[in-house]
Amino acid sequence: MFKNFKSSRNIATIASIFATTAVLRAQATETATQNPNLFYTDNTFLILLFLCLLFLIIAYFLYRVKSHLDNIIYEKTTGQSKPTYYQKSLRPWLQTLNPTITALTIATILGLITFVKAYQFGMNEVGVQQGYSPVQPINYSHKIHAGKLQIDCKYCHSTAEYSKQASIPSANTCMNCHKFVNLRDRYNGNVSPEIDKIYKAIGWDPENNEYIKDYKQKPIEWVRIHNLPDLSYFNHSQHVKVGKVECQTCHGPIQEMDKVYQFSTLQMDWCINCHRQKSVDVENNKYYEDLHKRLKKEGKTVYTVEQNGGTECSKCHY
Amino acid sequence: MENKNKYWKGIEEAELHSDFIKSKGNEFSEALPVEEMLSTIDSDLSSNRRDFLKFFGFSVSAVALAACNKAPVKFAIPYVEKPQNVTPGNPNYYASTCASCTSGCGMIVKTREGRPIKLDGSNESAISAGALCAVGQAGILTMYDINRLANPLENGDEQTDWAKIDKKISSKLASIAATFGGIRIVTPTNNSPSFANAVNIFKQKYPTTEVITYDSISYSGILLANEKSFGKRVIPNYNFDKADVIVSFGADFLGTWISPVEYTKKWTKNRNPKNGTMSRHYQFESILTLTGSNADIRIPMKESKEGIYIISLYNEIAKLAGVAQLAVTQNAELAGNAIKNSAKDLFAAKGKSIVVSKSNNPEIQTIVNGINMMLGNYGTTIDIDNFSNQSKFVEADFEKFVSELSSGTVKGVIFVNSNPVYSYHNSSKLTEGLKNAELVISTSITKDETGSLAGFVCPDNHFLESWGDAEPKNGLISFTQPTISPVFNTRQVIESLLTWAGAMPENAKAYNFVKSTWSSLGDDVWNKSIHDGVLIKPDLPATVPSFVANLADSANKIIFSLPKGDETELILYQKVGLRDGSMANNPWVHELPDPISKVCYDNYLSISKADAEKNGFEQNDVVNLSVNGILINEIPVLVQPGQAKGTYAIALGYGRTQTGKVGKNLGKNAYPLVRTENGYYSYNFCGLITFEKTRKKYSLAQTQTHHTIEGRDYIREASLNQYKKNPSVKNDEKLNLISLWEGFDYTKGHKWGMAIDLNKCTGCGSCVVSCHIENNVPVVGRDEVLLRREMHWMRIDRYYSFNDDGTALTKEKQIDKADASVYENVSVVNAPMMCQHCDHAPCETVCPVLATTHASEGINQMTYNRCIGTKYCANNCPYKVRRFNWFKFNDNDKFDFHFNNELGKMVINPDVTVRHRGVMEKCSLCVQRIQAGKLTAKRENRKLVDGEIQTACSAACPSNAIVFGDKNDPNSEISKLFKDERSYHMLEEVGIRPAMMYMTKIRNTDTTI
Amino acid sequence: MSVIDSVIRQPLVHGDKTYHDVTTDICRPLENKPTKLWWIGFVLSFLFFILLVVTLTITTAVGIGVWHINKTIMWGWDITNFVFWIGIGHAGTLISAILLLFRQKWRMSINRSAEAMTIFAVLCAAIFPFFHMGRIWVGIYWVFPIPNAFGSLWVNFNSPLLWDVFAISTYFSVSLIFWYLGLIPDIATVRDRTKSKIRKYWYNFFSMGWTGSARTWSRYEIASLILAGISTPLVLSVHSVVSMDFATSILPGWHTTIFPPYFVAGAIFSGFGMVLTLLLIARKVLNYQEYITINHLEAMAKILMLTGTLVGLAYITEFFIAWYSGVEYEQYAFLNRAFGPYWWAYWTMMSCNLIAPQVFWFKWARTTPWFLFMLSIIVNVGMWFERFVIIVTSLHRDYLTSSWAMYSPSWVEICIFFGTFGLFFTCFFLFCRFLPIINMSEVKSIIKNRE
Amino acid sequence: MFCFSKSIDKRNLIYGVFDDENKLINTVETVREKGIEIFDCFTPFPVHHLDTAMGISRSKLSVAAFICGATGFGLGLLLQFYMMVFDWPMNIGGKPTSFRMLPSMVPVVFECTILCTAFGLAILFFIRNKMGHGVVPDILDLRQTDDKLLIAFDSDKLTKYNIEELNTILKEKGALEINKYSGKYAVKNK
Repeated sequence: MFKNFKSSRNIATIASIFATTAVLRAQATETATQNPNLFYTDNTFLILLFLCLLFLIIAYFLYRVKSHLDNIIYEKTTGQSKPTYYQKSLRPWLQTLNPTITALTIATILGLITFVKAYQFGMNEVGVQQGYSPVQPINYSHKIHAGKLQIDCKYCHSTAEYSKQASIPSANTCMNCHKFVNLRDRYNGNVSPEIDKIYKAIGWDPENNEYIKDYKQKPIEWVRIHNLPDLSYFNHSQHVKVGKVECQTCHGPIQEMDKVYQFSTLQMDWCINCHRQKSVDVENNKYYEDLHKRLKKEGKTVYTVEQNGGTECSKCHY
Repeated sequence: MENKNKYWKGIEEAELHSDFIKSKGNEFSEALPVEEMLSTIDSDLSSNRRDFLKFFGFSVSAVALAACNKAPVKFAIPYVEKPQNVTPGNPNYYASTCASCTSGCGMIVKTREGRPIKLDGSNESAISAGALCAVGQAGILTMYDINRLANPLENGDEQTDWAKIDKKISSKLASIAATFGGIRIVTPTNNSPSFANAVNIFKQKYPTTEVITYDSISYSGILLANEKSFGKRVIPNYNFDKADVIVSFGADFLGTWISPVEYTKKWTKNRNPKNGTMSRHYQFESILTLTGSNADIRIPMKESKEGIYIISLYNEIAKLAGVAQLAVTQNAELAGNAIKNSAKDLFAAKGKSIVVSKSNNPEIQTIVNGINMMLGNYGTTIDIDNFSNQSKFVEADFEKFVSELSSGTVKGVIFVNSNPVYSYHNSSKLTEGLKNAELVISTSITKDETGSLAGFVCPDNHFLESWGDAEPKNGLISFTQPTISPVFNTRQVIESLLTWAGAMPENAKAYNFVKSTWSSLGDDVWNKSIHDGVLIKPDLPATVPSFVANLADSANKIIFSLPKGDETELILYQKVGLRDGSMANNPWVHELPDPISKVCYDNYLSISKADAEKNGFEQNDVVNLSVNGILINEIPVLVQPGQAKGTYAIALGYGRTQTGKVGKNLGKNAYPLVRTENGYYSYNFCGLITFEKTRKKYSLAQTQTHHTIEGRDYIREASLNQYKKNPSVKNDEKLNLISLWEGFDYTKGHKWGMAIDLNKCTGCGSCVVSCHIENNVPVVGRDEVLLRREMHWMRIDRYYSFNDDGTALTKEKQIDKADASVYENVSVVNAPMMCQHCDHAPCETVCPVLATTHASEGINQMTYNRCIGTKYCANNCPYKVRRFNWFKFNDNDKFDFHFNNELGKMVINPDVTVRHRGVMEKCSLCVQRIQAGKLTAKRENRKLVDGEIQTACSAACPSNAIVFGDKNDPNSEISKLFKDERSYHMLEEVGIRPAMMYMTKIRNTDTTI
Repeated sequence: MSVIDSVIRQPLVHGDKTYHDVTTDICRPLENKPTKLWWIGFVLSFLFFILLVVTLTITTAVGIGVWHINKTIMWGWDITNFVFWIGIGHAGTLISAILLLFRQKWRMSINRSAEAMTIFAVLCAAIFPFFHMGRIWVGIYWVFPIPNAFGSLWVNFNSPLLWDVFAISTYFSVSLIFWYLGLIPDIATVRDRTKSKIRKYWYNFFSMGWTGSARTWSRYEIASLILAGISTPLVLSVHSVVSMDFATSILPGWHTTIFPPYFVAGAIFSGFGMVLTLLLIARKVLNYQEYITINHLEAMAKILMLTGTLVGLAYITEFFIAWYSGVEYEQYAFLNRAFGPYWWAYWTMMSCNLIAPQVFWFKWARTTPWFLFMLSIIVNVGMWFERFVIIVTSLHRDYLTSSWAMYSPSWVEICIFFGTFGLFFTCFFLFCRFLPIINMSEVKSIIKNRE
Repeated sequence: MFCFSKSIDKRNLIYGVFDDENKLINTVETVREKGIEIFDCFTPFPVHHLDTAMGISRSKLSVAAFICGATGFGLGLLLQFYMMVFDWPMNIGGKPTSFRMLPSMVPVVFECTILCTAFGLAILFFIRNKMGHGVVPDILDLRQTDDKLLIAFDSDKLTKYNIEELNTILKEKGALEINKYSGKYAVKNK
């Protein structure tokens, strides 16, 4: 379902949300006015649908009038009533069918379709946002920063190793570099408009290279892409620091993404399958000291997350 | 702004936001001036962590569609400048001081992304010593109360701003001072050095100023008696931990008396049968108090007879000590041998005993001092050198203030967080008097009875938003630091006073002022003190004071004022949950059942069975009460076992007419019944009490309606003698538990368990509230409690047994047959009850969809998002600890407590899901804390330390009755407790193998019942 | 080889009916315009059905909290009604299946309506386990083992509630098949008599081309026999499984091994009670005295007496076992039933189920229709109370005395219960109107009174 | 593929109408002794011994039902074993997650068995009889589902002599009428 998310209509909606927020009002309004699809709202769709229906009804009435007139002519000329299409050709064919087999076949087909649909529903449910890639307030490219410039993920997402959230960097983290990097050379001596958004948020005067005093700072409202429902608890540090999982395992080839999209399904079986396969590094963590001794004694080498209780409900749901 | 083609998995997912703090100011109701909040950035603070702007921080915000089932576009808003010590997703802890009552407990405030979400006791403070009472913990919700004043008020309801109001107030104060009109600052017992400092500055500007201390509850009897006896108007430091024999006359020191957390901590230290330190506790009282319910020997006594009991006790001890007895002109009724026995015990434990009394009569307290003096308790169990500052209220000052008001000599009054219009017994006189005043200012944070009469209301900050200090004990300074910047446009009282005194704005800032008060400390000590929350000066050596009072005189006075006949009497008392009523708008304290009566939400006329039979009353009857001409109409009746014959009791603190929607008009106000007697407030009345039974019925919302164990042995108790003979008394019979299957292997990793010591649990309810807060348990309200649908994950079962000539009656039928007088001889057991996390859990087997299963660490897991709500598990739970979400308790205006407004929701623990309607919930053993604790250890590459992980209940318990830990760790405290002879599994015979163990209650009585 | 007239047996159908008489008699209600009485009955029950829809909507929209069940008594009228209806739903299949296996020919005039009753009763019963769920919107498919995106999280096959899901859906569908198979020849008869085109179409549709060929009949008999053979253990299993909801729990008063046979006996008892109620009405209103004779009634009365006594025996056995077990919780649970706050429910149950049916020792009682009708109502009431006693009085006082509580229903619960009667009778009135309520083909085979 | 046009034949049938099952059975026995092939009998109710008299062999439906039941039994077991033991074993109240959990599988296995048997049997029964919703029946005489019992012969397969003989036998045995039916008749019962 969410694959449609990229559709322009949604962008328009997001943009309209932006338009109502005080933050980045100017930019957002620009986006909104530039986007002609904003006109195409949900109501428009309904109106079109209604019109279609209306035309169909009119067409049907016209057809009935025509066939009625045809009938009258036929009766006048032949003295018999004209056999309908049903009488003429459909019924003889229908009569050749074995009702049981037909009924069974139709039932089987319907049953199969229902089953497949139910299966699909079960496997996907709704709300899977895989591929979700909304427009962000700043056209930030991971491809440039993480890919080309090879900045370590944890430089910006600094809390990934010790907190639940990996956290989106605050604007002053950006400023560590962008105090100096403003790409004036590419924009005819002006600051790059995207970088300028950071300056506007934090209150940096690029002309004098200093912070504006008593500037009313405004946070940058990024659109959250990975929306794990609140009923499941996910902790970045558990995976990044303790489990030593690479960022790319879940977030995909982020260093190649110009615009970030949701790489994984974030569905439960996706989590569970990984937990079933990945093993715990019991050897190098003193927390597991006793367990490690015991496993050694038992001669076990692989100890998966599942064996460590990683597929138990209350590991994520509480 | 809906996205029509985006769906969510279910309505509950969209609604189960635990982090739903809105990012936009206009999402709040108009009463929340976010813009102002944003502008008041305390730039002078070293860190910006308390800033409200920052608290939006990383929080995920569901912008437009909180109540819609379409997937909202969620924003992730990072900090603009990330404060150094705030990590989104990790909690921060700050030390501060609790100000929900005057005890001054040190506390630790847990904050997440800049908002406080949990209060716990601080280990550093000698008063709280790691625990906090139910009321203190509930205090956090008072800050997130939507009914708080958002702005200063003028002329009743006009909202105004600080600059305007300051100007008006300053000019008025100046004109009053100029005409030598009196200015009075009325404050509850205030032991803050900075406040005193501020008042001094205020006084310099307005010299006619005086500070009047006013508490709703008076302890002046002790103050005055000590003044009389030792020349010191103080409350001494009671060391219950050093006492081997405790005799208390009505003093509910485990529940409400002066500093309950501190006393509970100390009392339980000496309740340990294992190493022989087991005190003997006598309690003489008329109503069944929490302390009485925990006493070894409890003797019902009419409170009016207290004086003669105490004199008799004095005489008995004097007899033993060979000292002159007091002349007694009237023969005392001595409650069997109780006085004699207690005298014997006290004398035997000379210097290691303690006698306390609830009485507010200085003469009685003087005799009590005399007894303690005679027993040599001063300097050991009672320390008058390191005295307590927790109550300083003396009636005479306030009475003088009221008469000055009436006479018009006082022109300006500043009520600092005190509400005498509600709690002063002669409220109409005060109200009339206030009309004479030119300037009345109230600083209460919600509009209360006093505030509604005040011309100006200058709302104080909540104590979680304030800088401050307190000196609850001489030499123990406890600091308060803000953990969030003010939610509303409020200002600390210190700042207000300083501003009105014309101090420089910079100096008037609370932080600067408090720091300047302690400038002598130097920065290092100051920083450490703020970090620890306390500054401890070394204790003075406890000395034995010289006793100067005339005991015979006091005894004569007591005997003179004794009631002549055997009249009925009325007792006014505080409930453990609500105390004096100042937190009446806090739903958590209302939902907390009274530890004794188990009634939520109301006060009632508590009467004994004998009196009920005499008057033809039944429980839930409604009566009109007339006491000495003062009427209390339509108060329901509760028949209370243990209550002394001929006594009636009503709890104070109810019947608030001006407060938020939760507490408004709940119960009846009993303060008008408080009586002045020889200048002190008396909380009992003996004399003309008439009842008129109405035809109405009013159901009291009780969470427990059956009160005895019916002779079952899941609650085990024994006497100390029995225990000494055989430590495993009552647990001798070891069950041969067989299983049809091989069990699961719980030996690798952890196996969590809990040991609950019935001997230590006092039933105070601290764990109940702590669990309530930690786990986002909804408040359901009186109607739902009446339907028996309270949601508490953790409850305390209270069982009565009755002593009928040495035989214990626990069965309903026996008790019904027995004489009504048996109802007086009650013993009580409190059993905290929560999910027992059975290894062979009956609930798990019956769930059709695997919503509840077992973890390898021994936790019975409840997966809310899988639950379909068949309720079968709850039926199959022998402990009945599972709770069902009957309605959608959050975002539901029918449940207007705190879950349905944005501000109240800030108290929600973001690590715990808010449950949707139709799912089962129960104690999770605070799995979020276990997971966090384990993760920290893993991250730090170390083993888990025993005691590192605490559940909310075990952390909150003031008596250490609840111990949580890893059974697989042979050195953990819990492994040791599990091997204790007293430990047993409740309902072990059912074969469900609980992970919790209870420990037999030991009573230090000669005989057991 | 020819069929011989019996000289010993009384004829099962009175009034010297010819085959054609049977057809016309039984098709009469279908072919004539509905009577005023039918309309009144139908509209009344339909109103109650609407009440059911409304109250169920309220329950789902607001939450289970609109019922007055509480933290101690999490099942109240809902599961009481469920077991009550399931019990009623036992008579139909039991009559047709077991009596068919035992070659009891008197079943033939009553089995059709009894089976219909079964199906409608199971329909009513199924409402409760579904709507008592807090989250019916997910519960309705999470209880089935469907592949899913939760890492394929399945269901708990240890749970008696899941067994219930399987047992009830199986019972419902098998009963439906059995009933429908029996209906086919009769539908064909109606089809061949009707003149109306629409009716012809629909009866033709449902008769599946039945001609009455000897070969078909031969297979039909075998199929019926097999279905009867599998239905018999099914009937016994369904209520056994329902009883396991209670028997496998650890609650004193529920945790009883006697439950499966005891519940089955109770189910037969209540089912026959309900059949008797319905047939006594139908017999009078539709003038079927010659088909549903006093002999039928007497036979059913005897079964009522037998099963009632069996149930009574179970009540007494429970008490004995509770005493004999020496478990105090168990003992208390049973004493509490009889002498606790819900004593009235217990003694209603006792007098309705054990004492009242003993009047059937007298022939007068067995053969007097109005008296039988009264007794059948009493039996229904008694059996409802039996379930109430088992569920509520066991729950309200269990192990820990602290959570003992009382329970009384809210108006929503009461309306749902009476609403299910609306659903039941709506279905039954429609059934009377559109399908022959007596099995014509089978009755025709016995009117000649042949061995 | 659903067309069975070949099996729809035009048939000429002769049938006798009886009103008593004993007479019909007598007739059947007599006719079969004469060696005349009976097309079919039609009765409004099941007539016992008619099938044996007509020489119809016992249907194999019971065997089919057994196979269905066995399938159901197997499926039920497999389902539970796969889900509870192999795919995702869980600790549910300390209950075993191995073959030892068999006792708790019994109810569901049982229900699966019954369900498959009943459905299988019903479906097979309808298929075997070529019955289905909306099948237009070939009714020789409308009374055959009401009160009359019919014995029918395919006149195309009879000689003239046979027809005469038939007439006499039928009359002798008490046939009320002897009629002819000429029309389409799907070959159903062979």
